[in-house]
Amino acid sequence: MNNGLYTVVSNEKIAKDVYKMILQGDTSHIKASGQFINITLEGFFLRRPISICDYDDKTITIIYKVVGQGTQQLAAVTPDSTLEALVGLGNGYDTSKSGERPLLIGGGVGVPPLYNLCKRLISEGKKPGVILGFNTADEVFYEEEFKALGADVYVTTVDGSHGIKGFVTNAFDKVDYTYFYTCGPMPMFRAVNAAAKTSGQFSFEERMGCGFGACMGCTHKTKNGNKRVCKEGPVFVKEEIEW
Amino acid sequence: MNNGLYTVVSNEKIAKDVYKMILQGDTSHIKASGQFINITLEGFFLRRPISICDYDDKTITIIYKVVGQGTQQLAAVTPDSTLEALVGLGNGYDTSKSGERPLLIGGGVGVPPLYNLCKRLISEGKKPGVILGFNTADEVFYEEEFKALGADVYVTTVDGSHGIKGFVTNAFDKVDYTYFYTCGPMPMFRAVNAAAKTSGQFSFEERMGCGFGACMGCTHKTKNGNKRVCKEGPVFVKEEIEW
Amino acid sequence: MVNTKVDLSGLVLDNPIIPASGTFGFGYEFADWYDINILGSISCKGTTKEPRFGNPTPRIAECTEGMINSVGLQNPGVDKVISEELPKLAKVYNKPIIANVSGFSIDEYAYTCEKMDAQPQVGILEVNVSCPNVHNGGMSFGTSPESAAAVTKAVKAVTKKPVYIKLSPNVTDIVSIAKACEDAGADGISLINTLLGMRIDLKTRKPVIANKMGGFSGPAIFPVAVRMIYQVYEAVNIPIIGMGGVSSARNVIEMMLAGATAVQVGAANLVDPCACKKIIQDLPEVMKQFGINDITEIIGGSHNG
Amino acid sequence: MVNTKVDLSGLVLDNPIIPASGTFGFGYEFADWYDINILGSISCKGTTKEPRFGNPTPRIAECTEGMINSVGLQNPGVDKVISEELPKLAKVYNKPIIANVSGFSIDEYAYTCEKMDAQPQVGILEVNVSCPNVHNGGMSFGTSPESAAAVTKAVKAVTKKPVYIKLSPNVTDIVSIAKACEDAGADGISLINTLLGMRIDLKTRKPVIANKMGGFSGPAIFPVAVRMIYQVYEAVNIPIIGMGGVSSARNVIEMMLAGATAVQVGAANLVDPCACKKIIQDLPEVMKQFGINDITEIIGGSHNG
Ligand SMILES: Cc1cc2nc3c(=O)[nH]c(=O)nc-3n(C[C@H](O)[C@H](O)[C@H](O)COP(=O)(O)OP(=O)(O)OC[C@H]3O[C@@H](n4cnc5c(N)ncnc54)[C@H](O)[C@@H]3O)c2cc1C
Ligand SMILES: Cc1cc2nc3c(=O)[nH]c(=O)nc-3n(C[C@H](O)[C@H](O)[C@H](O)COP(=O)(O)OP(=O)(O)OC[C@H]3O[C@@H](n4cnc5c(N)ncnc54)[C@H](O)[C@@H]3O)c2cc1C
Ligand SMILES: Cc1cc2nc3c(=O)[nH]c(=O)nc-3n(C[C@H](O)[C@H](O)[C@H](O)COP(=O)(O)O)c2cc1C
Ligand SMILES: Cc1cc2nc3c(=O)[nH]c(=O)nc-3n(C[C@H](O)[C@H](O)[C@H](O)COP(=O)(O)O)c2cc1C
Ligand code: FES
Ligand code: FES
Repeated sequence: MNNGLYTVVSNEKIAKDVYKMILQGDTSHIKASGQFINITLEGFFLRRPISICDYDDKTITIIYKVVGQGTQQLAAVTPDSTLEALVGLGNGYDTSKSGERPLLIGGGVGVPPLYNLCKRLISEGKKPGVILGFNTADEVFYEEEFKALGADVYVTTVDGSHGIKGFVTNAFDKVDYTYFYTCGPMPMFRAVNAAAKTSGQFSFEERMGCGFGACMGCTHKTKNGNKRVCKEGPVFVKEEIEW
Repeated sequence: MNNGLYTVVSNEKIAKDVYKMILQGDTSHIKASGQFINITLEGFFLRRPISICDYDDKTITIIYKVVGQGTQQLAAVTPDSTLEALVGLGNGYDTSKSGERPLLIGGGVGVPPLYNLCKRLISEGKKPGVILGFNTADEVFYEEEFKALGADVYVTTVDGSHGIKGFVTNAFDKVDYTYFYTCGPMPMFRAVNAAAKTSGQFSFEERMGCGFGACMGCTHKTKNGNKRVCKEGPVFVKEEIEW
Repeated sequence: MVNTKVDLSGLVLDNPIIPASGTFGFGYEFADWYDINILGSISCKGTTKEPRFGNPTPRIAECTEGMINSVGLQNPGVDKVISEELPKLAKVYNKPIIANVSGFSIDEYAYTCEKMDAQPQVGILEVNVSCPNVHNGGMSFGTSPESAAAVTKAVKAVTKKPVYIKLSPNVTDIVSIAKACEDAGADGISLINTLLGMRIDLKTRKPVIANKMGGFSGPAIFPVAVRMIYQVYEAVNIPIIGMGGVSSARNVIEMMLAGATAVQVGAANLVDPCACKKIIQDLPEVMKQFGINDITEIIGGSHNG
Repeated sequence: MVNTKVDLSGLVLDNPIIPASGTFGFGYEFADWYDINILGSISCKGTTKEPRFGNPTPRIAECTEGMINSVGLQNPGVDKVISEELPKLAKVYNKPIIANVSGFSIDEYAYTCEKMDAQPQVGILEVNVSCPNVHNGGMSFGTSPESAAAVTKAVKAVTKKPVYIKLSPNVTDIVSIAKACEDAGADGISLINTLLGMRIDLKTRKPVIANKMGGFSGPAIFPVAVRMIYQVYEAVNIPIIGMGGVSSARNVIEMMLAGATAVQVGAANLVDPCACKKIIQDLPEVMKQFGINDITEIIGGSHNG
């Protein structure tokens, strides 16, 4: 974990209400795909947690949706300004369980953390399938980016305006998988949990006080006891989740 | 009164802890010497009142001392940034009473509002005498500026490191005057009030809530009833003041 | 077009925005800043039987996102308010106003309210029970259900117009006090007055304000206000005027969701004389953003389910 | 070199800075951020007799210069605290700690305090009386002098170490409660706990946190904390640990001038894990700026004259 200053390299709209930001700074504390950063925004008391979409030895990419005043302010940040962020928070996805053909299932702004995961799985020699679910065509992002990694990509939209009509689970029959990794909204999690034939890992969201384990603000009950989404999570394995 | 945005033209140190700032913007609401402006500083809830030292049709000059966190932040403001300010507050000095030879007595950061007053009096054909009191030589400012206006200027310092040793009242015997105008700390006011042989006007300071008459935060008792320093003041005539 | 009209005990306001007592004087001076007829109403400076200078200065201290005042109810006394201040306001404001009344004994409250009740300009009486009770050890009338109810009864007995009791938040149980006022005949509840707060000057090592403590208000206290409005809304059946830290149209909507029928804006007026104007201008847009066509729909809207 | 050492009932702290209960866990995780041995002491997460999950999520809401939490005393219960948490802390922290204890009955308080009192690591017991009394209508123990005194007496009867009672600010008269605790044998007073606050989500039109209301803390509440510390300092002769909104060395000095012997830092730790470290580093410089050579000189320094 690092509390550092990061320079905004770029910040641009990539879909309806969705922005991609590249930050430059110390990335040495990032240990796994699915970890997150917690960003200080001027005029807001609490930081804003955002998943790491991708990173290398000097940049971090995040993708976020404008849903409230904090993310609205984030969208207005201009290149070359500096943001303070806690970096390398949470446990992230464990790729050792993936088997040969892991399935990555992302819903809306749950898609971003799967990107670096997909890269990592491919670099480990796995052949990931990817299902990306959105509401409508104008919300779709990162379809090409995932394809460019060499993954099998299926996009679903609820209204059928792009790709397969329906929910992410409507694409399950297209793929054969050994394990799954998912991030997205709770209704999607329930559907994935019901439909999935293998074990897998879910990345949860929760309102956070600190983001690094101090306040117990984000605790979820699991079959293995109380766990902090920000510290023992955000990724939990299927078997431990209490629905 | 105007609530407007003002561009910082310059902001520079002119004496120990004392800064001079030139602001550019609407000055049409300034009606008299001795009025003040009330400046919004980011991160502070209340505005900071500062006297108008001088103004023309598009700029305002203020001179302020760093005494706390607000003025410290003001000192760090860089040219070309914008400040929000309420402009044209308070009553200001009434020059109609001055007679031929008004005496202007300023103590420390009470000096600034006398500058525009001095200009105005001269333009009205009067011959002002000016006494500027400071603690030590390194605090002295605006001696040359007042001289350049054509006034008779005497500087006093408490430690004698510049000009006449002692308090402003130690210079009273140097000048012959028909009326006086003063601004400075309370102990100086008491000394001036005791020493002065004529009537005159005092410009008071008080902690302010609003600066424009709404909160009753700044009220002083006078012989003519309760008066708000920000609205009926800051200038009060000698005869109405309750010591 | 969205509807912003709200009804306070029969008094219909064009919008729920009212400058709070003590932060808007008797209103007329704000006419230099904007046309104050856009305001829903105006809660005038707290008025007492006798003229008051108030507390010694300094009376103001700065806080993080707020301020402390110990003005101490400076006002020219009810007779001058009626003979001088209200006529000046009438010249620039043509809607009914809210008369904010304070007192240091029950008789004083009744005396002043009766006089203000008789003024045609006055639409609602707002009785500030945060003042110390000089006959009873100096505890404020607003700190016990009994004394708050006693003030309410005394005022109701001598007035015809709606009486709103303005409560102090510096209490263990705001709900019991609000209920006691309702039972005693109050037509509405205004809350909250200021929190008791204090700042100390690091240089002088003394309290910043001469009176040591004072009333803390501004955006910092908003969550306390929302909580109390929510609690009182669950307990009473009379309208609530909400206040405490309101500085935006979003705040207005949040307070109304908590249970306020109208909202007062206090400290915000002092840092921006046009604060109420801006809130009134922003309100329709923010209502649209959150799918609100009629603002009365959202009063207490957070209590469903 | 300035002196920053302070004495809390015989426990000498290297400096008056203590992370506040509930915002620092059991401390050891902060050792990833800095060497926590620089801290004056640590007030550990509120501990109860039984393990507690706490309240449902969301438990956190953002406020202007503050936050609301309704964590609800999540903790593994006193036995696991002793067997697991304290040993982990002992590995990275070699000074006496403050054990923060909560309970829902007087017996529970006594039970848990007795166990914590027996731990060599524990220097002071801090008894949080803001919890609801399940045997008595759910009003918090801290809302009446009688119940606060009853908890104090019960805890003092079974413990040897200094007992500090941590008071709730949501009361009409903090002074009478503090005095009752002193009379019942308390060795010190900690104040303030959180203000009760609430936020409502404009989109969902529901309270942001699942429990509706929660504890409001952070810089916004600082003036209320200073006021209560000032009032209690005038009334009691035992040390006060001050807290509520502290986020800078200046705040520490202001609270000590009000009457605090030491100061806890709560919400600030959550937004900056190094908050306490920074305050400790800044303190000597700020002391010099205000002419303070020995920090003990300023305790209650605003009360003279
Ligand atoms: C571990 C984690 C990873 C996340 N990754 C992403 C991501 O990659 N991209 C993305 O768009 N969003 C992500 N989110 C959600 C994101 O944090 C919220 O959308 C954002 O904080 C909203 O802030 P706001 O001020 O715009 O909204 P507001 O509603 O105004 O926020 C008010 C408060 O609620 C909190 N909050 C609001 N919505 C959420 C939420 N869904 N989850 C948690 N806290 C919330 C905010 O942090 C803030 O404290 C993530 C959340 C978590 C916990
Ligand atoms: C009408 C008027 C005109 C003024 N003109 C000048 C001027 O031309 N040059 C100048 O240097 N100073 C002037 N002052 C004083 C100046 O306003 C204060 O020095 C300044 O507000 C201090 O702010 P701070 O944040 O640095 O100090 P802090 O002490 O941190 O301020 C905290 C609070 O106290 C108030 N305050 C502190 N000192 C004073 C004071 N002496 N008078 C009023 N309020 C105070 C601040 O406004 C703020 O609300 C004037 C004050 C008034 C009322
Ligand atoms: C300077 C000042 C003076 C006040 N005077 C009064 C008053 O005379 N009567 C009253 O009922 N409330 C008075 N109040 C309280 C406000 O009306 C309001 O209840 C409180 O400030 C909370 O609102 P705010 O946070 O928007 O300021 C005063 C507040 C301030 C800041
Ligand atoms: C997330 C959180 C959890 C808390 N848990 C406890 C607790 O378990 N026991 C306790 O006595 N106080 C608890 N508190 C209160 C703090 O210790 C402190 O009294 C209060 O937050 C005021 O300080 P602050 O404004 O610096 O946060 C908690 C506060 C927060 C923010
Ligand atoms: S957000 Fe504070 S512990 Fe998880
Ligand atoms: S500062 Fe508000 S009336 Fe003068």
